[in-house]
Amino acid sequence: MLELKGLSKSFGGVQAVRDVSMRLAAGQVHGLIGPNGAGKSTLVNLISGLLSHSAGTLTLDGRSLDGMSAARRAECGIARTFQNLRVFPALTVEQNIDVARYTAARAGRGADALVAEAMVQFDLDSRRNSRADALAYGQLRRLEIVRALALAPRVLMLDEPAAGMNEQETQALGRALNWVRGQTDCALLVIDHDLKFIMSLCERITVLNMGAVIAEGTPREVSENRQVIDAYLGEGNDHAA
Amino acid sequence: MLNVTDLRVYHGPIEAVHGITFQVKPGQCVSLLGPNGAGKTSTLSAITGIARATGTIAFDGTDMGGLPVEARMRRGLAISPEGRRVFANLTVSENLRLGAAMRPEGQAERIARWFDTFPILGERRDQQAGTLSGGEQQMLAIARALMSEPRILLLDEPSLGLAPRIVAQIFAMIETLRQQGMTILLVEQNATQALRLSDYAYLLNNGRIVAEGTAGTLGQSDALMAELTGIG
Amino acid sequence: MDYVAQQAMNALSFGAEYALLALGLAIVFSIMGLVNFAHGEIIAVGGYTMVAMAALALSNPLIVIGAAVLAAVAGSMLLERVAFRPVRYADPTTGLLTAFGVSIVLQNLFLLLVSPRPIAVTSLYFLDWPVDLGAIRVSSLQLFEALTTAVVIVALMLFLRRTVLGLAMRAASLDFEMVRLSGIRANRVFAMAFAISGLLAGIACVFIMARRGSVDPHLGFDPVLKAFVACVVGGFGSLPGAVLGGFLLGAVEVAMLVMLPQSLGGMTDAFVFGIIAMVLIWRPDGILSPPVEKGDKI
Amino acid sequence: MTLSRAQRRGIVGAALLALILIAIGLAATWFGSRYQLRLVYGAYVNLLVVLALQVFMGNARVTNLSHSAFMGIGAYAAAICVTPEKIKAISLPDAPWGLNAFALDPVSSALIALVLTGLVAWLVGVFIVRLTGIGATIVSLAVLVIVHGLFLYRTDIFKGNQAFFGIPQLFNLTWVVGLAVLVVFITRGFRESRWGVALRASADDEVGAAAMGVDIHRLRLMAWVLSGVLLAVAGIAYAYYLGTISARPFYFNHVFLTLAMLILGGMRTVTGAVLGTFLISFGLEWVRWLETGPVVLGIDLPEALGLSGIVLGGVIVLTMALRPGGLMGDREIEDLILK
Amino acid sequence: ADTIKIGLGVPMTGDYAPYSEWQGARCMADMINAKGGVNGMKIEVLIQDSGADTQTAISLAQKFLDEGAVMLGTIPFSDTMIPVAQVAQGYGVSIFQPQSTQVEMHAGIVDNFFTGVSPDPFTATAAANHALSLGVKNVVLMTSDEGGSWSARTPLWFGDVVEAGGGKVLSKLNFSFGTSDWSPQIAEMKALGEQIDAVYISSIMPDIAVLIRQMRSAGIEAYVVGSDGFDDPSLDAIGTDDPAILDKVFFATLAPSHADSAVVRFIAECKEMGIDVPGLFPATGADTVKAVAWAVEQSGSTDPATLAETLRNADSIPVMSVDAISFKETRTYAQRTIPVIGFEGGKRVLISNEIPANTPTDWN
Ligand SMILES: Nc1ncnc2c1ncn2[C@@H]1O[C@H](COP(=O)(O)OP(=O)(O)OP(=O)(O)O)[C@@H](O)[C@H]1O
Ligand SMILES: Nc1ncnc2c1ncn2[C@@H]1O[C@H](COP(=O)(O)OP(=O)(O)OP(=O)(O)O)[C@@H](O)[C@H]1O
Ligand SMILES: CC(C)C[C@H](N)C(=O)O
Ligand SMILES: [Mg+2]
Ligand SMILES: [Mg+2]
Repeated sequence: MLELKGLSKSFGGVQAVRDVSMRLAAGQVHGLIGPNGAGKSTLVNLISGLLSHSAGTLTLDGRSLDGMSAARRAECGIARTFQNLRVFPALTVEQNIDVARYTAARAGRGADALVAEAMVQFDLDSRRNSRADALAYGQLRRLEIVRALALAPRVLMLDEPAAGMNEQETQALGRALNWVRGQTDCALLVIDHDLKFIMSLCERITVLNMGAVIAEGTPREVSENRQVIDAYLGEGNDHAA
Repeated sequence: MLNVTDLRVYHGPIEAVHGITFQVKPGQCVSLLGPNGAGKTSTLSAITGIARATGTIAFDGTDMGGLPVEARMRRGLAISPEGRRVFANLTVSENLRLGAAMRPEGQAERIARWFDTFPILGERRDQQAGTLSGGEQQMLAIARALMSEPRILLLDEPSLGLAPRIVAQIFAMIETLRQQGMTILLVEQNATQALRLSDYAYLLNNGRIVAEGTAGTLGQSDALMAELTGIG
Repeated sequence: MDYVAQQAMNALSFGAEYALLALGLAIVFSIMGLVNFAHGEIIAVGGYTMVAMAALALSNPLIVIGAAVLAAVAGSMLLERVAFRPVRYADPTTGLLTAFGVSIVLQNLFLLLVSPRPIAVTSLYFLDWPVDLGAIRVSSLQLFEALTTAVVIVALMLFLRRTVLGLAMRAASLDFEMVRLSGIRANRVFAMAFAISGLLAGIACVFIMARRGSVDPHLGFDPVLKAFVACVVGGFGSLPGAVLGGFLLGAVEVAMLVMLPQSLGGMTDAFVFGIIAMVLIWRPDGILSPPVEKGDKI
Repeated sequence: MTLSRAQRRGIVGAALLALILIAIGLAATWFGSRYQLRLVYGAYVNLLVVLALQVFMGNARVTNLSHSAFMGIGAYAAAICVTPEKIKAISLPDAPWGLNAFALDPVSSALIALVLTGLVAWLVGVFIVRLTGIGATIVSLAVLVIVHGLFLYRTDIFKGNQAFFGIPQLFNLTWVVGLAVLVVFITRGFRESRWGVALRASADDEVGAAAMGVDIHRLRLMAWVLSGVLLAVAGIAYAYYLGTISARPFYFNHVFLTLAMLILGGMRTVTGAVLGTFLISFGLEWVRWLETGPVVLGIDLPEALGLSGIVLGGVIVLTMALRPGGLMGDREIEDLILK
Repeated sequence: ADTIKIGLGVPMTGDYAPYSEWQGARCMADMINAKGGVNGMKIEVLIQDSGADTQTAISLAQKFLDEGAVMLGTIPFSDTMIPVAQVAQGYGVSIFQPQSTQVEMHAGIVDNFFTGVSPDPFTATAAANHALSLGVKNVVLMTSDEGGSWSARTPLWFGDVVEAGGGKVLSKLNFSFGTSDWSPQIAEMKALGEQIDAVYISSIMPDIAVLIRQMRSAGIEAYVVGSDGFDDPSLDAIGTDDPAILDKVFFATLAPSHADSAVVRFIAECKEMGIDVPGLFPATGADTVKAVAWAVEQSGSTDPATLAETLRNADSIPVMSVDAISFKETRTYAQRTIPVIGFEGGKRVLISNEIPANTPTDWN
């Protein structure tokens, strides 16, 4: 349903994303990995409209997103979280989520029931009236996910959701994301450096290096790919799930 | 030389490091290892005084708590920070001159020496540092830190985002420094390499020290180590 | 032709003054994000110092000028210590509002301690005599001002390139924390920035007083407002931007003064500000900084 | 959607503020001298301005310096419409477009003023909302200068710094208190509305808000225009009370005074706007009395011109140093009372 | 009442502070009180700073009225004087403005208003007449809307009279208050290509001083002519070192203010009493106080309406700045001789002092 064709982006001399094509399917969890600076976040920025691509096309359910503002894309159902937290510190948890809910309502999608349930699943219910800046880091990461869910998204992109989480937290996050998958049929795109987490969560994985796709496939295929081992995984590591 | 006791580090209301104790002896190279977000950078920030922290940070036996950043650095610390943070709008040689601010005498010779060590930096001496490649920037950051002839060098992920060839070069350089007797506190994700260089290492996870030991013992025995750093 | 040359010279000297003031604002802004609205009061401090010199019967021009410039430097450094230290790392709005408060306090202090009336200062009149440059006649003051501004720009450039403190100040505009991590004392950098800013205000003060011949509590408001605008138009915090913005504003202002038909004469300021606003809408971060895409990066 | 918790609390808060406003009004009416009544009226007009300022500055967090200009536009528009032809024949003999050949009733005049100011605000806003931070502030400054220039220059319409006189004096304290109560509900309502919340979100984090579907420009524009219209209300309240206006009261002095009020109270909240306005209005009055060098407790104080300015500026500096968010910070009145 | 209260809510701070009248009022009150007051009553001048703000000025007026003031003073701008007069009207109180020359106030908008001086067309004409007598032909007029009709229209009346006398207005140039560099305007003057004999401007100090010096320095030797805004000690100060700079400067003002004039003597007396009265404008407050005192004495009443009545119908009211004024014919302003002041060797000289007969009449 979300389709990228030949997407490219450069900053001055740096070609951050080059000629990336990929397709995200409804109900599927898609992983995106690659070394630091590979262009993963940039790709998410291009899809969510925070950056405009210099070449290529982007379609959602066959409808072109090119030239559409970030806000419009969010209305169309493209949701994301950020690698560096971008919650609204002076608003309460509930208001943080409301911002997204208003957008969904405007677009004629409602996710109130899902959000209410997600608050519980992501263990935020007890904090709904706290200001966001009073929350702990892990809670803020979860808040970002719930806030994105409140857009009732068609595509949900998570930029390093497990960063800074310990083993148990990461596992809990994985469970919660699996729950999300059961509740909606949105397409999930997950970036993370925690390979165990990615490998167990995703059905397909795309590997970026220096802005370009160097491999695409199931976790097993990817982890056995020679190029991927060279560029990212490194020799002698067995990361297959 | 550096004794850190019961250190807790805060970012705003968030406690990122929950009471760790470790030490670096003169002439040693000590590593702090751990996964993303373990609190390694936070620990260094607490030592330099950038981050708010409680506990004691004793350098040469006196607590540096309460001292402003620059006073700490002037006692003989130098850092090559995470993300390199070269002065992007200054040229390479200006970066080095600023690095020598605490020890201006004889800086010209030292700059020349660094240009010998990293000829590529010499070639780019009048180029703005912001236009250097990541690897070049990393070399510059380390050279800049060493321009002040510190008594202890803090290195935060010197291999981050670098091509393997450059990584090898950087590690070789750290090796040389160690042999010359420089005291080093090294933060790394690349545990295998780091352990090879270190006299002693601490493994951090989630703001706590979960294992410690000499490079040999840690590297081989610990299951936790395997889990957190991928060393098998 | 002579007329055009004459007006071009006028524009240059307007611009030189704005550039001088804008540099003073930019140097402080570039290291701490502070829009120093109180810069104008530093000029007034210089002016009142001249009054004091006259009262002490010290009329040697070197002493008068020296004392005024020194007082401006000292005043500026004092403000840094007393008023701006608490907001050193605060966001620009907090800084702007603080400076705005400081400015009100100072204006009223002059009023309370000296007088609400303008006080004549004639000791600098000697700086002003007519000079014939070919067919055009300019004031020596205009030449001095243009020259001084040029010298100041060069000196400032040398300072910023050659000295460690200068390097630190340039570096500080992008990453102040790293400057401190290099062992450079933050207090020194700030003190230096304010000292330079005060020096620039002091120099500007000499010219303003030589031309105006009197000081009153609101002496600095108008010029600094314009300099502030010049800074923003050039690209706030950028020193070349400040200079460029200053000269641009000078040119626009003189152009509007002389080109608007007399029937629209009363609208000069409105046109000047209108043009400046349009420049900003075209280049929101200033002429020297084309818009950049940041994505999710800060 | 039903009311959110914050919205329900907002109603309580606005009601509390309204009670306070009414109480002050009543106290002034019962106990105040005529002089004090005037002061209180002036304070309420400034309150209208500060509330209007809060709508944009507080929610979008962009420092605006043009508010007094919009107040002036509202005041002049209403004045031109409502002033009887007989008077305009004397005061505006050369007015173009037949501006001196008609007169409307006060209500229609006020409505025209509101719409007109809203239109001008919209025109300006289209440009302003694209800028952030200091750039937006500078453009707002330009707006102030341009509008003032027009007021001064078109003496045939506005009389410049001469008096535009003969505006019917229609308002009294009751009116302005009523307006203030209404505007408190409007501003508080906007703050807690979906737009207000989204706008505040975008002020906290522009990128994050855009990714959540917040059309920042549109919301800023909305707040800007609402602010403009409310400023027109303040302008009308000013003109309908004094009966005489000129360009001078709508320039820097007023801009800075009202800005100080908002800063002191805290621009992020409506309560802050109210608190700051009254503290400065009444505080300054007290200082002005000190300025005259009165005899206090048997001590004959010296005359101290400029004291009020020193206090005003000092308050701003101290507020910024000690409480950069103003006295109220992010707390509304109900947060002090409710749990 | 045992005191006669006069309320002055005037700008003691801000741009117009040099032009407010409070010091003179205070000094005159002290003088009268020292001699036992009026009919056994002391005069009390209530003074508070309005900062040139209209709202504040109106509130202060109200405050003084509540305190029983029988006469008010305020900044000489119609946007403030009109509402203040309207407030005072309810109390039967009038405004006495000792320096307001703008014409609007005499259009009949309010009638509880006196201005102790003649309107601008008269000062403009007096100055023009002197200019013509000096052989001035070509003039440049500088106008601004910022000071109301005083700065916008006075130059035009000057021009009218000059043209009627055979001169020519070469150009009108616009300026703003607060100008500290006139070089663009001066370049325009030079570009006119014709010899300029005089430049007329109605503005305030210090701007005028800058204009004079810059014109001289640019080699324009034309007369610089102006109105009462010139009448501040800081103008004389620019001639401290080089008196010649004031040689071709003259202005028509409110009252004779040269050495040995009543105003200067008054200022000296005040100084002896320890009150600093810095110039003509601050001194004019004495006129207000003296006129009120006289009216109380004449009518034996302190009822404000009676006082106004007394002043309005008197043939001759003694004031400080001149021997006497009267409102009988003119109702709201005092028809009086217009002094034209020039400089010789840096010292003020009274050039002429009469009521010009050829004043334009289309100003009301
Ligand atoms: N706004 C920008 N302006 C200039 N360069 C940028 C910008 N955003 C990203 N880049 C550059 O593009 C490249 C890709 O960055 P990106 O953030 O997409 O990497 P990433 O794959 O997300 O890495 P990480 O795993 O470290 O988050 C980097 O070289 C980065 O410096
Ligand atoms: N400025 C900050 N504000 C809020 N939280 C922060 C900040 N900096 C770090 N943190 C949080 O503190 C914790 C420790 O971070 P730290 O940067 O010390 O980790 P690290 O071990 O250096 O990780 P990495 O290997 O990614 O560099 C993390 O949860 C991180 O998200
Ligand atoms: C100088 C001005 C304050 C006075 C002037 N005579 C006027 O009425 O406007
Ligand atoms: Mg990334
Ligand atoms: Mg780190």
